[in-house]
Amino acid sequence: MAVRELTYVKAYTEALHQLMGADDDVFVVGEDVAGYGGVFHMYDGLLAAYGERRMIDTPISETAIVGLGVGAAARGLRPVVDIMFMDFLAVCLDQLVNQAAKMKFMFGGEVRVPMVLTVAAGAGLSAGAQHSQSLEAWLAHTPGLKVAMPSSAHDVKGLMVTAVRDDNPVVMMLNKKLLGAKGAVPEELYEVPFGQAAVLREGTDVTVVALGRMVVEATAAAGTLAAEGISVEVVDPRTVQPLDTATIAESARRTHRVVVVHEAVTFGGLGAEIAAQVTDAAFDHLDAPVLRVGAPFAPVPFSPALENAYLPDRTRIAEACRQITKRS
Amino acid sequence: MAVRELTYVKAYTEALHQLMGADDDVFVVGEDVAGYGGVFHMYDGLLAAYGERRMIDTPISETAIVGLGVGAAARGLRPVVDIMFMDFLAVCLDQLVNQAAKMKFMFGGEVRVPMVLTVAAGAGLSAGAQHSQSLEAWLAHTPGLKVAMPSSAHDVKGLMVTAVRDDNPVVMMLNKKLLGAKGAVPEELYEVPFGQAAVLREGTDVTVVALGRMVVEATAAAGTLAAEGISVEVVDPRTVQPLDTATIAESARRTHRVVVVHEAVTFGGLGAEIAAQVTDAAFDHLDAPVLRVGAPFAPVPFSPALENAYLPDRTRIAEACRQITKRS
Amino acid sequence: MEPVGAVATRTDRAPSVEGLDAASLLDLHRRMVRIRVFETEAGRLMESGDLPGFLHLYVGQEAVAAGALATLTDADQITSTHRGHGHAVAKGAGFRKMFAELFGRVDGYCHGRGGSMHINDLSIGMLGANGIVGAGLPIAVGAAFAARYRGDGSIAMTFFGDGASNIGAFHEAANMAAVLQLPVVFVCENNGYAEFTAQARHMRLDDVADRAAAYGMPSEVCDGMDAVAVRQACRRAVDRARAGEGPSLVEAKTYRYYDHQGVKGLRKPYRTQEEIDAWKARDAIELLEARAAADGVVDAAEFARVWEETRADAVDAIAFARASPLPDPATLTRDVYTD
Amino acid sequence: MEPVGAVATRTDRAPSVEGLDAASLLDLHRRMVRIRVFETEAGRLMESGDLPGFLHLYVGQEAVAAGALATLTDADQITSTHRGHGHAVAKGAGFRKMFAELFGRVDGYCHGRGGSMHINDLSIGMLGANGIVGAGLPIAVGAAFAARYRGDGSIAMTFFGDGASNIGAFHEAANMAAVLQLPVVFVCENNGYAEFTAQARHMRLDDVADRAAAYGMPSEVCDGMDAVAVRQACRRAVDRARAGEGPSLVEAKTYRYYDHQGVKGLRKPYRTQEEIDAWKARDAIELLEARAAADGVVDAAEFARVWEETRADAVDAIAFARASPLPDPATLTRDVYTD
Ligand SMILES: Cc1ncc(C[n+]2csc(CCOP(=O)(O)OP(=O)(O)O)c2C)c(N)n1
Ligand SMILES: Cc1ncc(C[n+]2csc(CCOP(=O)(O)OP(=O)(O)O)c2C)c(N)n1
Ligand SMILES: [Mg+2]
Ligand SMILES: [Mg+2]
Repeated sequence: MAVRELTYVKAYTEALHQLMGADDDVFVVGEDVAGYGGVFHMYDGLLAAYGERRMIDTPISETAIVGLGVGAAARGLRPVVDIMFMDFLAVCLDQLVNQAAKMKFMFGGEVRVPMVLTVAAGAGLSAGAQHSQSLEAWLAHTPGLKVAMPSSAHDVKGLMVTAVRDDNPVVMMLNKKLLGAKGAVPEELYEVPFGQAAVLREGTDVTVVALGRMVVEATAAAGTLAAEGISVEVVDPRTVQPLDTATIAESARRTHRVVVVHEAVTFGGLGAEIAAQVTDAAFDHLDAPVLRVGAPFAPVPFSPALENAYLPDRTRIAEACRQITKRS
Repeated sequence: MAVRELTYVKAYTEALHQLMGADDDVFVVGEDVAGYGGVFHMYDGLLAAYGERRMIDTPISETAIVGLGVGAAARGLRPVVDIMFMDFLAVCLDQLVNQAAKMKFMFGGEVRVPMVLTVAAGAGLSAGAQHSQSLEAWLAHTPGLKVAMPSSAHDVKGLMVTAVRDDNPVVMMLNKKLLGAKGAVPEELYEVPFGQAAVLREGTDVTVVALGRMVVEATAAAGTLAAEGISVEVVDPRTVQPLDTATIAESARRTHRVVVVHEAVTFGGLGAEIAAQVTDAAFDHLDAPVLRVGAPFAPVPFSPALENAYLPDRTRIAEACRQITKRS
Repeated sequence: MEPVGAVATRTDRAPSVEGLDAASLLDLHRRMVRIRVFETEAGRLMESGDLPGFLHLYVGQEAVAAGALATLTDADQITSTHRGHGHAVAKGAGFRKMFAELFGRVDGYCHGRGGSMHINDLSIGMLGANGIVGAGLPIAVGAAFAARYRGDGSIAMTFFGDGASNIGAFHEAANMAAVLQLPVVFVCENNGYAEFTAQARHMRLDDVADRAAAYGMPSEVCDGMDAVAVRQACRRAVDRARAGEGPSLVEAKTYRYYDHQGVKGLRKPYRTQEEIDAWKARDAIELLEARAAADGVVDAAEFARVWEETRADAVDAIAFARASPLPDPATLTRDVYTD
Repeated sequence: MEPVGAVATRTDRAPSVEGLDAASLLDLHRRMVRIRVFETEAGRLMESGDLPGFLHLYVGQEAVAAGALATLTDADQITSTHRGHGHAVAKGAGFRKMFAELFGRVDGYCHGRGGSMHINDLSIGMLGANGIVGAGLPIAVGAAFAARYRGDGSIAMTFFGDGASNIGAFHEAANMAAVLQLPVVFVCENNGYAEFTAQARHMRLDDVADRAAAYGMPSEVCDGMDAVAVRQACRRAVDRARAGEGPSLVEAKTYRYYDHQGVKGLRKPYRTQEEIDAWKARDAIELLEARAAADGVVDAAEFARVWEETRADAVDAIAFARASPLPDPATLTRDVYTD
């Protein structure tokens, strides 16, 4: 069978299309998701296919949008809630972290909240400080939530299928700069399991753990470094909550050096958590402290001249790998 | 001069009283802060002293309360904004993280936002999952914010003085369970500098870095362990943004073992950041990976039977110290 | 807002008991008495130091929960507030599991994990109290959405205070429900205070109901000390919802007898004794009993039996709760996720 | 909402130019022309790929910013929205720094750090555009608080869209301002759409102004294509604010000519050509020029000179912006904190 390619965003649309076809309980709610098909074109064609009953345009009311999802999910539906930019979580976080995430536990276990919250995350489009953030660290620190960060079209579809079928609230972080990136995507419905990292490239000198779009950069850096004789293993956790520490630690025990990369600012980012867990699990195998590559401690700047320097990229990742392999 | 003792909460009130006396630009805004004096009695007597112009009771509108602070601060006043329970940040986070924190940077540097946001944080009062959280990890991950976590009456006053005089947005996290704890507090205004950890107890075998109320628990554990022949150094960062890594790393290089303790859930907590930074700065000096002691990955439970087991305490800290000193 | 004057006005509007038969009146009465007894006992237990955590008692407001919830079935969903015991009881929650939860025991509604502010019972459509002011409103809108999506004929109802009507979640939920024309009833329990702040200091309207116009939503004000009046107003709103005519807002003017939290005023008086006395003079339970007796619809002995049964139920439930085991710390991380 | 019909209605209400002298009319005209020229050039630059990021153009709505900001002084503070260029220009921001910011250059208002959605100029009371819908409203309330606290006689004004009136921040800010009786004017620019969603699908009122009643706040609706009408309505609200009579809400019915973001419709038509044409037939600048000419107050040549000067200003400013250096990456972490 010829491999079919889809863009990252179309893989999302296809997953949803098929999931809605398979299960009447799945519906989509958010601003401009129906009539317009989503500002990132994520929902193109779904209104035509499924109608206004299942594709719901809303007022600009993120708290009510997420709350609608929570209430509908608690009643057994499977809402896919879209709040556009991840930064907008700040206006509706309560419904996600104090309601959806805690409900099952607080209620004593009876309720389920099978809601998917889709956000467009990440920088690189000169969208400025309030439209570019990667806030996975807030969410992964919140018991009750799951957080997926697909790095390829293939994983977008597979993780979305898993997310919609999951009985817990899941945040799907789509990376804005990857929306047009193409990749092979099977036509049928398939799941990419949560909490299972993918080893995208095997290597022996250093393990690079990368989140979201940084996986693409890490893979590119690995190519460059191979030519220099540095063998890089690239690990993509795919979900950060749950986090597959076992695979990362296993890799670390072989390579003895770990670099963690994400778009979010380094301080307090998940790089710290991964570093702490890996160090704990593989302390005696590490030749150097885990090296974190993230954004500097500043809001995301607008000007491309600044934003390019702000974001980690293949160059900085390669530099980190050279540095850590030099150390020992 | 005889040492005067005050409770933790009264140290806060006194700081504010004196700061308001010294600077007409300082005012307080929040729910029930004026007429009632604050649900935690933090503002007792201030309405009588400073009147309704400077003590502002508000509707239940946290977004507007924090926004009022942001706007007033941008115009040069020094608002002290109270939002009661730290958990309520989730309904007004945008004004804190997308507005106050980013404004100076986004605006190109001209504006200052000298706002203090006071929250009551922490568990241990059977207040349940929505009234007990310690969310410092969210805030310390946000460039533009400063975050203070006083562990004693002395530091409450000194950090509050520094906070109100600071030209940046500062979150003061008062620990609910410490409100009644007494300590020596100088009568005059004094500052406790941000970004300077306090070494509360010197030791040689293990460094315990503790946040907020966990400092009290760590100090108690250190006493117990001394009797067992384990010498514990207790370090209190006092502010987590900025974080005084130098002092912690210096201690780590001497003791070769570090335990980090906080109330927040371990995963994604600041223990990870501290562990990552210490490991980076003192890798060759560490005999064991940094050990993190935090809450298990669950919302804060209600029943004391569960909550006591949930929260880190002197017993768990002592256990961690024994474990890490045994390792090497 | 001048509460005493307001009471006088509302007395004129108060409907008589006529039109309701003995069964309906006894139903309202029983719901109210069950709340009163539960809350009085809970307050007592808190005063004696038996209960951990916060307690926001519902005493005084019984007519609202009773009148409103007499219009729903178990299939209908409600969301509630920090002051949620009354809604749970009136929706049919059992004393045993409720007391056990307040004690933090394993047989409680939340198995000791939630406490007073998170009591829920999915089997009777009680989608939970809530510790965050206003947070229950959007969730009820979601439940109403699900009801219409499934076309199962059920509706949702959500309770909120005068103070809660100032938070953004109220505004967004009301507008969303109106735009989507969802089957949900917004019941505002206006007890005149948000914690210690009088209504006149937190909004510039006398009637929260007037806010419904901002969403193109019908509304009405009723006497929240008169369970019959609340029942009638809610019935109209529920009928509209069931008929597919969208959401409504019902405001019930009521009063809480105890403090915002706990039983006794903590330190500062923020209400006058005259005001408290004026409201208590129109106590909802006494009012219903007196009217029913005057109209000769229900025999006083029947009311007495309700009190008796309910008190016995409370005694049993408290004993049950005290005997229930504490939750096992080994279960701490259970039920964070479904799998 | 049926926009074309609404236009017809509003034509009846439109005040004449009478009562305003030549200087005032030229002031309104100049503000509008400056916005039109700035935005048209910005749109062109975006189309040609010269500008990074998003661009929410203000073309069509000029009468609102011009009329509203003609009532303020530099001491008065405004907060703005994602569609903020018009407010900045009408408040007196310079083209050079504005274009430089759009180009992401070091001489921009934000030194390239903010971009279109964060343009601000503290020296003229422009407290910033905002990328978060509704977020500017509470900030303006805070500025108004500061003004009254200091007793400096200044006021605040905040702009927001029809769509923004559905977010919680609007509700909370309006109620807060009303309760505290702060000197702030809420100006709703109702252009009939929130992105691609027509007003009738995001709220069930024709007039956002009707929401003011929920806060006990006075309000009025004006023709947002008529700068004189906007100026008069805002003047009344500003006078109330300065007199200590608290906040008001002014709603201006207006229209944006370009798409929500950028210049051309992206893919899907969500507005009819008839609707667009009907609004353009009442273009705010043409209307003012025609009326002034008909009334003989301003000579057409004067209007022509404004256009000419403004175009020259834009040419100069764009050249300036293009020549401005890119910001130095070494400054990345500067100005995160003051120290
Ligand atoms: C978002 C949020 N803000 C503040 C609080 C603290 N709080 C709990 S109850 C309450 C007052 C609520 O007033 P109202 O809605 O009138 O309900 P009532 O207590 O009178 O029943 C407040 C301010 C909270 N729980 N959540
Ligand atoms: C909190 C938030 N939600 C959503 C958005 C995305 N967004 C930007 S502008 C806009 C529409 C705003 O509509 P309106 O207030 O009418 O202003 P207009 O664009 O018509 O000027 C939306 C939904 C945002 N920036 N912030
Ligand atoms: Mg109330
Ligand atoms: Mg609009």
